[in-house]
Amino acid sequence: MQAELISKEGTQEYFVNMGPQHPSTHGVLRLLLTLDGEIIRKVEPHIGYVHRSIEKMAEFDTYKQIVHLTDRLDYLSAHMNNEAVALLVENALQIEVSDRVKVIRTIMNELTRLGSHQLWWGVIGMDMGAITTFLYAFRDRELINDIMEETTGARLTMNYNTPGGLMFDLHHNFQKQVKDYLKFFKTKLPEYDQLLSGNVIFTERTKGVGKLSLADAISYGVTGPSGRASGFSCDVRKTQPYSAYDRVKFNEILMVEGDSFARYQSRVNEMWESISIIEQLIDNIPEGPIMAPMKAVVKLPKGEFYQRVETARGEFGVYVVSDGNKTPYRVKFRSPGFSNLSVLDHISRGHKIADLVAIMSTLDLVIPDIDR
Amino acid sequence: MENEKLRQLISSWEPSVELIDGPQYLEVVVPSAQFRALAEKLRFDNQTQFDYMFNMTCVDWNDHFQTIYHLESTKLNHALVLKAKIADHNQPEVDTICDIWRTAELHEREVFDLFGVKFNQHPDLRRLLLTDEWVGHPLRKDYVDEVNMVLR
Amino acid sequence: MNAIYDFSILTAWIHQWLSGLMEPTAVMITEMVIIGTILILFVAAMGLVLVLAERKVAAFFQLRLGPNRVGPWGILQTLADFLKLLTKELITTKSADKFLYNLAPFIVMITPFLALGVIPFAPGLQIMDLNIGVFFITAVSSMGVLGILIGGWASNNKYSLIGGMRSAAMVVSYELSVTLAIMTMVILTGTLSMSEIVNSQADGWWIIKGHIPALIAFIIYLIASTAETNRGPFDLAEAESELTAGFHTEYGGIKFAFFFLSEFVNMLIVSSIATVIFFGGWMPFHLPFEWATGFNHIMDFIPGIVWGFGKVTFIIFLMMWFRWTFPRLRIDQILNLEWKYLLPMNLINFLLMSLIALTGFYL
Amino acid sequence: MNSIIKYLKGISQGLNTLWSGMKVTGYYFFNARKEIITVQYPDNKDTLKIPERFRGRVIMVHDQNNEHACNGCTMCEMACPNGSIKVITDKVLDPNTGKSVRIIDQHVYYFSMCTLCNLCVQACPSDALAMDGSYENAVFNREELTFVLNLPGSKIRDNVKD
Repeated sequence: MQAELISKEGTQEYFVNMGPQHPSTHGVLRLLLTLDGEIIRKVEPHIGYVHRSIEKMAEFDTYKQIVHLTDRLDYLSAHMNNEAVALLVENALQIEVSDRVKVIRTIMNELTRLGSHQLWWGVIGMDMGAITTFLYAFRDRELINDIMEETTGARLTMNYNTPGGLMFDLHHNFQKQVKDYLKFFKTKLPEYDQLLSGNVIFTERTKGVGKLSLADAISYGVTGPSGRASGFSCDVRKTQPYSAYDRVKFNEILMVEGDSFARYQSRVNEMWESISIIEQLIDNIPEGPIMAPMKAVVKLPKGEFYQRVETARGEFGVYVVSDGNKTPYRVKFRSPGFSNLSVLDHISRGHKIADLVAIMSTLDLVIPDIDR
Repeated sequence: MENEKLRQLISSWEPSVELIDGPQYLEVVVPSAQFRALAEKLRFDNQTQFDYMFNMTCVDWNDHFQTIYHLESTKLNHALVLKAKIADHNQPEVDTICDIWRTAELHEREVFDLFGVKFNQHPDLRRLLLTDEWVGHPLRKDYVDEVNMVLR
Repeated sequence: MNAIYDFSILTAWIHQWLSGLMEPTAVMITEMVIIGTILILFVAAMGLVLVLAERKVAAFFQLRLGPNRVGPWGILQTLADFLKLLTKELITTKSADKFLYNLAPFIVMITPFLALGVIPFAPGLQIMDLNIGVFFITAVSSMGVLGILIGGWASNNKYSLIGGMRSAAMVVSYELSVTLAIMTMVILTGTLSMSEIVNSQADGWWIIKGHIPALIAFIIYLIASTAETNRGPFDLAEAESELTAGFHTEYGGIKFAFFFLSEFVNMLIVSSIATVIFFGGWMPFHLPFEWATGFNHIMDFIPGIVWGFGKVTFIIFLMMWFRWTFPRLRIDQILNLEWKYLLPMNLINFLLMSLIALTGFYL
Repeated sequence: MNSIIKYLKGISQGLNTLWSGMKVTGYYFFNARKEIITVQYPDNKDTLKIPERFRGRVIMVHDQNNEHACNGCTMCEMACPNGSIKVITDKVLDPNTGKSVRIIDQHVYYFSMCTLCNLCVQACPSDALAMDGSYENAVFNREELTFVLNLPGSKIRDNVKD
């Protein structure tokens, strides 16, 4: 064992346990690092510390009940996860929801995405040592949470979507508040650039770090902003538009560099796109029922269904095998974080410990999403 | 490529497959023995080029297992569901594909952990989510845990 | 000038009073004890004040209120924290090198005491006016890293070890820049004595009358000394997001407090050195022009101790501003910054300054 | 020479980006008085505004006569994903009609298992349940999280249909 660890240069490799409790793993992720000095030779993720067997639990729940479990996967994209289940049931039963529902869902999605990216921005700053960004990001995100709270009744685990429509109608303040918020946030977003994107220390630390090629991104299934930073056109909103994404104009942010800075930049640019999507929709929310007529007990036809949506971290998929009962036979949640984590070892080899923190931050891992 | 063409192509490659038109995707069920060869063809053949595996899981059908692979081609924009039918319910085994689609490495470990399906030639087949000393495979239909599971 | 605020009158009076009471040897011992007590109290008080200041400043940068529960505006917060740390159990980890593990905090703490000895804060407020004060300070201040290295190694923790090694690599490089930046100014002043450097700035601070090289030297000194005190953006040795707490991961209670306090006292020391060398110590702000005599006279009425500590506060604030704005650098980038940017610039600057000093071309 | 210019340019650009970051934090520092966003929680309780839809805890709505609208149909119990609702019903004879009717004895709510998903409130046909805006729900003992939602002595309102 000892002999194996001694490398060609005569240095001895050693192990460091990063996590399960570590400031930069953002949750209970444990990385077993094999280090040569400060250089990373191997990263081995050990996960499952917050495994709650959500897939098994879903096998005993009705389709309406499954929705609230998805809140607890990627809690920062709770709304989008909810929508995946709702869309799956609607598509399987061929229920057409009203335009109002579609538009509201889209606006909510983008607000959630904004909030998620803001949190990520604060956290990446903190991981890099600029703790102040964390507080600035929370200032902005808190206001989104307030808007959410007023309409959905919860700040994080919203459970606002339900198969066939929405839980509540919009709060009467919603439109005004969102517009006020966008006006406010547009003045704050350039500060993000001044504090981090333009900062020479930050760019030095992220450029060229953790390069992920396009072929590897596809092979590892790295989706979301992380995948698009490598040029992988994987935005489900574009490739398979759902809800109201087919009626808004927005750009899919694609980069070619594939390094940590590209991943950073793609998220910051995505915030601008989210703002633009909300602005296009907020003034013309059509009237209509918020709930399509549904049977009290939802039973999916026999067969299997797959629904993909674009969450803040990438492609979230729900795979349901139905045997015709009111509970599914098998549910699988394809979580974006799980695939994104699998690439960590590949792209962080040969870098330093500090780079691993940057790579992990730009991959934007949410541990409950990985562990399910 | 159209589903119809895919059907013809795949059945010409591997006559033993069972082709089902699912509600969304074409479903290709192949016996576990022929699975690895077909997967390689689907990935590397110029007509199919399924380079993106966006989901992988497994289903316990009480008498047999099916490992399920959702495949998509980012170049040719077609998708299908590949299923390997593992007839042996007691000692399920199937060839690994984690060298073809790298994302499968963790996914296969997860399936091994939760279903007990053994993936031959997998480089590092260990439990992923559960502790190493866990007994049983929770997502199997015959799994019982009287402490943590309350059946309704 | 400024004689009304001269502390040497006070000290001379105390000395006389003691001499009347006892023998010269006893006087010396008594004075040493008094000075030692004052020094300990001063360091403890400064530590508490600076920790509170850091927390308040950080809070305002981060749109927070900061500590505000213990005492008015939270001014007793750090005292409460200090008492908490005092009452904590002292734990030595099982596999640690016990002797070195317990020694490290003291080494870290002794260094600032030694360095404080030669710094003049106000006229006469200097423990010992060494004629090689600058040399003494540069020699002593590089000893602190020994404590960090020993602590990192003796903890028998890989995170601590990495932190300690990083710190050693950093100090070895940045000590060079600090010393060279100081040397640049020493060439200009022609003396190594701290009080004489201060006195040479009676008609204007070096940062103003020393031309651009002095400014460059100051900037280099500021960057390098921030690195030497292990503060952000150079806080690699503790690098909270990478190494959890770096070299003091395994320390707790009062031993941790020593490490923590020494960071702040070190900050005070490097700011004081910068004040003495670049900003004229306790010297009031003077404009080196004929027409400004009235203005200069008004400035004289502000006590030297206010000037001294005012300037120190300003530099400390600058260092806090850096810390709460910038991301942390990576170890190789830190070394790059030193060897590729600071050192060449420093050498050129040194050359320029020598030329200036040779020609006597300064105000 | 070119490389020297590039070297110096790099330094000045780097310092410039650092300065632009310092401007942002500096602005907030010197305007801290009006920009501070944190609130001092237990002190601001009186002014704290809880949105009316906030989901803090399930309650049963009682009117001023201590009457509720729950007829014990157990729809909420079936809708609950976590089994946090248990409705214990009873049969009594209606003195007016002489028929036996179902009333609730105890509507037990295990708050420790509740995920506040709002499905029970939605499922209730007679709007007997609601979410209230309580937010200080932490207790020291798990048993304290079990509530009986119908108040003691309460009875069903007259006009609630079955």
